[in-house]
Amino acid sequence: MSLTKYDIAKRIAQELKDGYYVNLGIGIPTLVANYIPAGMDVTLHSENGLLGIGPFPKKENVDPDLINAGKQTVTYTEGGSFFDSSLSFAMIRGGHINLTVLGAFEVTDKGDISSWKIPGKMVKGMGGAMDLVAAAENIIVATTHTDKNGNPKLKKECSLPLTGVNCVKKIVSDLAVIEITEKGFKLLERAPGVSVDEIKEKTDAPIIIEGDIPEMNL
Amino acid sequence: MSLTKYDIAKRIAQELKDGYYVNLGIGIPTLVANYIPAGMDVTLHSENGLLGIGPFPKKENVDPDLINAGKQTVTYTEGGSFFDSSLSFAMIRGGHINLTVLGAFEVTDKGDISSWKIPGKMVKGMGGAMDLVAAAENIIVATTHTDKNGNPKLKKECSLPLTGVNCVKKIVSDLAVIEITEKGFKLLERAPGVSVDEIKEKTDAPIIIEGDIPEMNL
Amino acid sequence: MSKLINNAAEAVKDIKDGMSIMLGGFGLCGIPENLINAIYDHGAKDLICISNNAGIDGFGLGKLLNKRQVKKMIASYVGENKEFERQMLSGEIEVDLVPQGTLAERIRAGGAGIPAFYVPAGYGTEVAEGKETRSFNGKMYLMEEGMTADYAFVKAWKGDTKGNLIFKHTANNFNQAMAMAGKITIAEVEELVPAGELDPNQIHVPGIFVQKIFQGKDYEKRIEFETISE
Amino acid sequence: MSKLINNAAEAVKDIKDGMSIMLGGFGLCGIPENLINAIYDHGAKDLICISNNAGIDGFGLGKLLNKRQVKKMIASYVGENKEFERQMLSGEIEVDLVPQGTLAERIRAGGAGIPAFYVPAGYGTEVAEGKETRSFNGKMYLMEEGMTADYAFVKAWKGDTKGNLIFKHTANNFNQAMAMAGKITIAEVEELVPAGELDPNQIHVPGIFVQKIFQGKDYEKRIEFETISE
Repeated sequence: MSLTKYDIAKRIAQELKDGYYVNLGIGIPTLVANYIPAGMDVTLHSENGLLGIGPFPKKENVDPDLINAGKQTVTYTEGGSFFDSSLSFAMIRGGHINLTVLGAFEVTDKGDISSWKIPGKMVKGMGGAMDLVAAAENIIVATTHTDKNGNPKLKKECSLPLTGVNCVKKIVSDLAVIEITEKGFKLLERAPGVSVDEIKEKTDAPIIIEGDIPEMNL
Repeated sequence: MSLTKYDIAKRIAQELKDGYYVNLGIGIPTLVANYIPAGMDVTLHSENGLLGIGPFPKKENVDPDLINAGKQTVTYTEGGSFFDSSLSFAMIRGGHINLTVLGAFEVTDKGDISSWKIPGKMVKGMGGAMDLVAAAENIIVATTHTDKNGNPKLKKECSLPLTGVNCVKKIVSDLAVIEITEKGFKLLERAPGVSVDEIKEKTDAPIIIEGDIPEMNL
Repeated sequence: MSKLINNAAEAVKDIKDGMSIMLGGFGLCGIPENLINAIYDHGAKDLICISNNAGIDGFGLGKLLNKRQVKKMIASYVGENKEFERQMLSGEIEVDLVPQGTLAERIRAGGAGIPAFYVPAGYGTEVAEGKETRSFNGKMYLMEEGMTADYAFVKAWKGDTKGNLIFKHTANNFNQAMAMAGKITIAEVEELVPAGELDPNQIHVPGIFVQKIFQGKDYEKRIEFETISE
Repeated sequence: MSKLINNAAEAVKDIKDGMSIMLGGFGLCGIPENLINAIYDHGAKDLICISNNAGIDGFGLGKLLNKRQVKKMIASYVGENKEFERQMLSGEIEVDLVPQGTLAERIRAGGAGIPAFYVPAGYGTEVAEGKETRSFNGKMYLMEEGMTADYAFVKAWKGDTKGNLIFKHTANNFNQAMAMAGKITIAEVEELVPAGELDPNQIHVPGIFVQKIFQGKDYEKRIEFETISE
């Protein structure tokens, strides 16, 4: 059975390590914050200038001067800090962020990603996505395995304009955990009850399968 | 009669304008601070990270965490600010400093300056001098007209390693105020009692003399 | 020489049609509300606006867009504005989309006298078209140029009469770098104090970067997405 | 994961001969005294030290020079040290002199993931030898490269257990940029407080840049030139 978006987030949270600084994109990635293991020290980075994103505020504590990169009102954690945009992206570009999680339209088996522009539709802009994918050491894409029409999102080549090349390291979809290796996609885990064949069928590129593929442990 | 170093500083202070941000080098340039006209708002910049250099502290207020670029203990003025070295040189390189005053070994009629290295002698380094001369919009050299041996310091070509090229705009020496124009040195003012001929004789490059050259008004 | 001016109208009076203006803010957070309203009233046209976002319909930069005062927009994300969308799709407005970190760095570089620098962002994408690419230590980069503007409009939390600025929380965002990059930088502040009242160790923007400052008023501080927890 | 360590000895224990170390400070102001003493005791040799200055005889970096621990020095001004002078003139130590603003920017760039950038400083001088030069808007510039180091040793006034740092007065200088550029950045602070005690708007170095932090002790804070007024 394919994962819910909450389960995708939960699985991604297993990639976190103590002491990590993490940037979570809009959508499913944001949900990862809800599954940080208790007692683990993970600091969330918001590219508009905040380290230490806290939960949404209570109604009486809403502060228009305190938002995240999705322009939502937030709070900050103890030991958090605020800074300007150029320093915020110095953290990203300089490789100081340990993990970046973001969504995608398409991902290739070379780690290319398209996520910002659909020709013919209104172009809103890339925001910080190009900076993040070009610079982060460790990029995980959180996505459904296929789009609304059932077309594979994991492919040989992106059909949409690129956000970055050779950058994605891992994909956690509703069907599988897939690593991007020098030889292409490699299946690491299956969603509970989802077969290897289903994953292969719904992926538009070869997948390396080595031995038994375990189910995710959620 | 040639000027004292105090008079050189006094003459340079006449170049200040209300609202200026000024970087004063070590030596005679530092003395300019003593002649800022009363009521004029001039802010002194120290490249180690201070805007608003105040006078030397009283003995009981000496603070090892508060020094100028010459490593002397100083104070700061009301409305002063502290910042890191990269921002300090952003002020310089970005053209935000209105006037830079520094000393020199030699200056050419093209505005080249040598001030940091004498072959065969211990090389201490350029410090911030190369950044200052390369970036400041308005650079005045404060110097004696000749060196200890009576050799001209204003020349066609520098014999010593350069600090920067085409950068000096004006020279205030103990004998003269000289502008550096596209056509070379141009005499603007004489020290009281110093003749045009003496200035010409002690300068190792042609000097443009137009009309009567007034004495400095100190 | 006093940097103090009375209000936003005085701040913008010399702005001419066709000039470039940087405007601080991220979304509607930390935008120079008074200055935007003043340039709206002033009516200057054919402006080149540099701002991370383009406001919303009828507020922030959206006001200038509605009045057709903007010829070109340089931004990283412009999606929250129907009128902007219309002008963009019809080709009435020119839009230059820049990756957010590259935009911030280009502005800082402009203020810091750095004419160009290399970044990885955008390599292999359409952002790289027409740009110089180059390898350093086995990784590919684009050359990007520093950026300055005729004016920078910034909004700070506190400021003093010397032009020193302090920001609050995420309302800093692009304001700090833009303050460095305006040929003329005008700051509006929520609280204006005499020089000497701000801690000199805590200044985000030293006054050298600010040419004019005034006490702002009537801040709306609209919120785009009010998200709350129980 | 705690960044807190007990002392300087623990901080430097993994340093190997031949590693590169950035050391904050300007003259003797804001230097990481505890860490310098610890690396002296530790004894690592053939170090590449990056610091604006080289200390004085027997204090600051001068201690490491006296013990011949430094193979190469990258600095902007090194003049206050007889033993350094001797080693430099005899060729025992390699010295790379970099204009001060270029040094600061190279360090910031290294920390910010910018591999190279252009500056005007040094154009037409021996600093430009072997470097790419290039014209932008009619002015000539040099290409300079970003710089990182195996370790950065920085000294702050206040710090918290998350690694956030605040500097005092001109003791900031190179510490802030170096904190960004160390593969491992170690901070010693005069006052260490629990996370949450420092104002989040007033942090000079956010904790993300700092891997280890400890409470320093016995600060001498020597003054090179005590100048006083009556």
